[in-house]
Amino acid sequence: MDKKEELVIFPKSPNKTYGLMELTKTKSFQVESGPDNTVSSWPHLFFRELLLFMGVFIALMIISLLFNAPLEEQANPSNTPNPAKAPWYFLGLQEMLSWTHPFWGGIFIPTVVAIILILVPYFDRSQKGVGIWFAPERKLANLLFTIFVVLAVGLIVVGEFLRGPNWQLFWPWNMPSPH
Amino acid sequence: MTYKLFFIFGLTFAVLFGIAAYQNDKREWKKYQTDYFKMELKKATTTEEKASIKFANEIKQIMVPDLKRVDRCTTCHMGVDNPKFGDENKIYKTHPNLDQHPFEKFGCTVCHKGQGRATTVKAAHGKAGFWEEPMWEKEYIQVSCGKCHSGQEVKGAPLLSFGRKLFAEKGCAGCHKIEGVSAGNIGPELTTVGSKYKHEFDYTRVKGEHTVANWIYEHFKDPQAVTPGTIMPNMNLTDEEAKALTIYMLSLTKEKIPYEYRAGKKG
Amino acid sequence: MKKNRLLDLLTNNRFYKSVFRHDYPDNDISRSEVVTGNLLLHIQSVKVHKNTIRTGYTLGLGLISFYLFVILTITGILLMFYYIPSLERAYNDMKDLEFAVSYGIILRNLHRWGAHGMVAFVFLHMCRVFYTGGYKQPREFNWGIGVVLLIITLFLSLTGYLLPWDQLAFWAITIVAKLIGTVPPESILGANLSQLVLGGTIVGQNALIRFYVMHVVVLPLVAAVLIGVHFWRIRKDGGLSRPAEE
Amino acid sequence: MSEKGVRENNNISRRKFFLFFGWLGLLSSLATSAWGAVRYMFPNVLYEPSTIFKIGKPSDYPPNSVTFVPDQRLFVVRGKDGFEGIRIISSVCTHMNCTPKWVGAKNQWECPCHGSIFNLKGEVTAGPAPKPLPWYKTTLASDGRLLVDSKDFVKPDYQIKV
Repeated sequence: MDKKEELVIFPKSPNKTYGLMELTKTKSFQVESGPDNTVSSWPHLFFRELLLFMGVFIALMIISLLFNAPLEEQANPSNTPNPAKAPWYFLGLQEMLSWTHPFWGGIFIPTVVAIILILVPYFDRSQKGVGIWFAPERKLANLLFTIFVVLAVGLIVVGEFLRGPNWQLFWPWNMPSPH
Repeated sequence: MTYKLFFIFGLTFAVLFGIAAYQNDKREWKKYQTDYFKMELKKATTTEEKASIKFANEIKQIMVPDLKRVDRCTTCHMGVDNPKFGDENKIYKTHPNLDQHPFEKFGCTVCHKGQGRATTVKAAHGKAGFWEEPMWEKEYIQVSCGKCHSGQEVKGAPLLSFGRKLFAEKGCAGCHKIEGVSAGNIGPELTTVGSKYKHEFDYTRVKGEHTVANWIYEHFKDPQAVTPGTIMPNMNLTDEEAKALTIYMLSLTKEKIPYEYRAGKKG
Repeated sequence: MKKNRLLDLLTNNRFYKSVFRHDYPDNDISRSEVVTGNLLLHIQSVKVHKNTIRTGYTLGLGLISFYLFVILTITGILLMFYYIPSLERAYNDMKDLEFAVSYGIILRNLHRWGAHGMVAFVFLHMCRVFYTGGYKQPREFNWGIGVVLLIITLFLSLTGYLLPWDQLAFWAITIVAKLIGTVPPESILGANLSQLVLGGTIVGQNALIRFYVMHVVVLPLVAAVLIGVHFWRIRKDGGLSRPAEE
Repeated sequence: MSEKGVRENNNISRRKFFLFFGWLGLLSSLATSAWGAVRYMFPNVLYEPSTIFKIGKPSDYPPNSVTFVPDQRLFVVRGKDGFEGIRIISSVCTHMNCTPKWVGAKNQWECPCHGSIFNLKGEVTAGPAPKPLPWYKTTLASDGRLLVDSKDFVKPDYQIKV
């Protein structure tokens, strides 16, 4: 704590008044303040951002050099593949469709989920636990959100890996190969 | 640490772009073209001929808009229209009877099948992922003759002709309908059986390769074994007869060949 | 001295000043003008809180999503030069990209895998913001924009999915179109919505061109504007969320 | 120099080394990709009609006539200008690629766009056209039709006897 006292750059006398007399040539514009918790964007932030870009591009480039993007036979309306699957990010929807009337699984639930997501900050208004991963004060919120994530990802996993011909359930190792 | 990472990433960038450029430049077909030019140079007799051979790599293609085809087969098979290459191995060999089927008019895949636009060996021959039409092998090429040549006897296609003859002789016409040939209505219609997709057949009882050709072949050899409960009798066909009939069946396609491409029509 | 004269020649003219709006930064005023006039420093403040550069806090997920968006835009524009959204051409153009166009297949791969990556990373970014409580006041609205951006990302990916016109594309879109048609009352709303999306009753030429226009113009434009607002709000809402300081 | 100073100096030179090669890798890659993008813009296959093509049979073109063939943008000149045979001339104006019209009464081609006029030899007699209209090499194909090579220019006296 004694350090804190050292940081008072310009101790003021309570008996005097002070006015700004002159601007001096210095390297810092920090007047009347000790070290703060900020760093200059350049180079600290920008250089890291550049590094991240390079990392992202390298990863994407490696994947692209190793694996070709899928391209099946030309579209043929008279020849439905079995199973016919939506893109993976919509497989959760397709999975829900297989249980319910398409409207409930495919339109109603996703719309409600999106609206609830947008409204989350207006329900959860406490200012506790901001900026901390898995803050203990936010157990309930985190739990609810985790349920949502597990459901969303779980349904996609089921649709992608466990659904075979005729939308039947199979274990991945029993999955019949498509003709 | 940050700078070390920057150094590593920078070098990785250079390496990856190098690989991409290399991969793009080194295409399979270039090797075949270069080999062809070398052989051509060896065969050239006069200095003039030798001077005219340029080692220029480029994709060659035959466009046949009438048949909706673009065939790049001649990118590698460069000797097909060069009469000097009659004795070369099959990659460069001169194509027989070019005057009857000039490929600037017909293209290649209309008879041979395979993937005309592809420029890699595997994909072009229809053997790489998601291509419904692999190249016909050996005598199965006769299937394609049947698309345009409609007579009983097709010169150069003995198995196809034999198959057509067998269809009439073995009484197939009594049960099966083929538009313009027979009118049976007991068995399934066969007018476009050659256009059926691979996945429309049940291969659980097929012993050999899971191809349409093999399904039909095994079905001819023993109908009950491939489709239990069928009323189609076992005709005790020999291997040759079954193959001939298979070729005939496969030649019955939906494909619409324009008038001027069909046999016996001048144009 | 000589060097300075050269610099002076290069920088002390109307053209240089019209571009950079300040003198060569060899004095404090010019240097501060460099800072205030810099676009990057306009989007991000000159000084940021230490928490912002803590890798373990953001994991860079939002920025990764943005980078993927940039990569997708660039590769997408290049792919547009060879892709023609017609039933006769679309699939063949895919084959040409693979077999006959220089660097065609690598561009297509970057675009395809980048698109999958973007969907995944936008979702992960949302998870990060939730688990760190980053959506709380005053960042509520920016969270909402983020959710909308996630939905736009999904639709961008979906509309792009049809364009190769292969079996995978065709049947995936057929399913989605059927889905849209089930909005009740089906005969009034659902049927019309599906007609609006497909431009007809089947997945055909009209659907292809509609998906194409959505994919290359409408959705990227909306996404770009919202991304701009998203970034602007980050700065206006006081930078990245961080724990309250003691 | 103190030990610490040496270490710091080493650190700085190491950092400079890393920065130099990092930027070198990054910028050279950017240059490569820019070059790749340029290369990408030049297609390796074209779906354009062949520059060697067949038109009608010689008998389709009456003697002493000039016939316009719109699909291939050329004129078939039979007879005229003291020649017996068939000659093929381009119908693409050398000025701005418009199609000149044959004016039989004046025995010349007149371009509607900027008023260039070409005489029977294809030479420019008036107007802004910088070059004469080119004549194409023609041979008789095995099926009796005329085979034109629009990349192979010949002199105005090149003709096919019929």
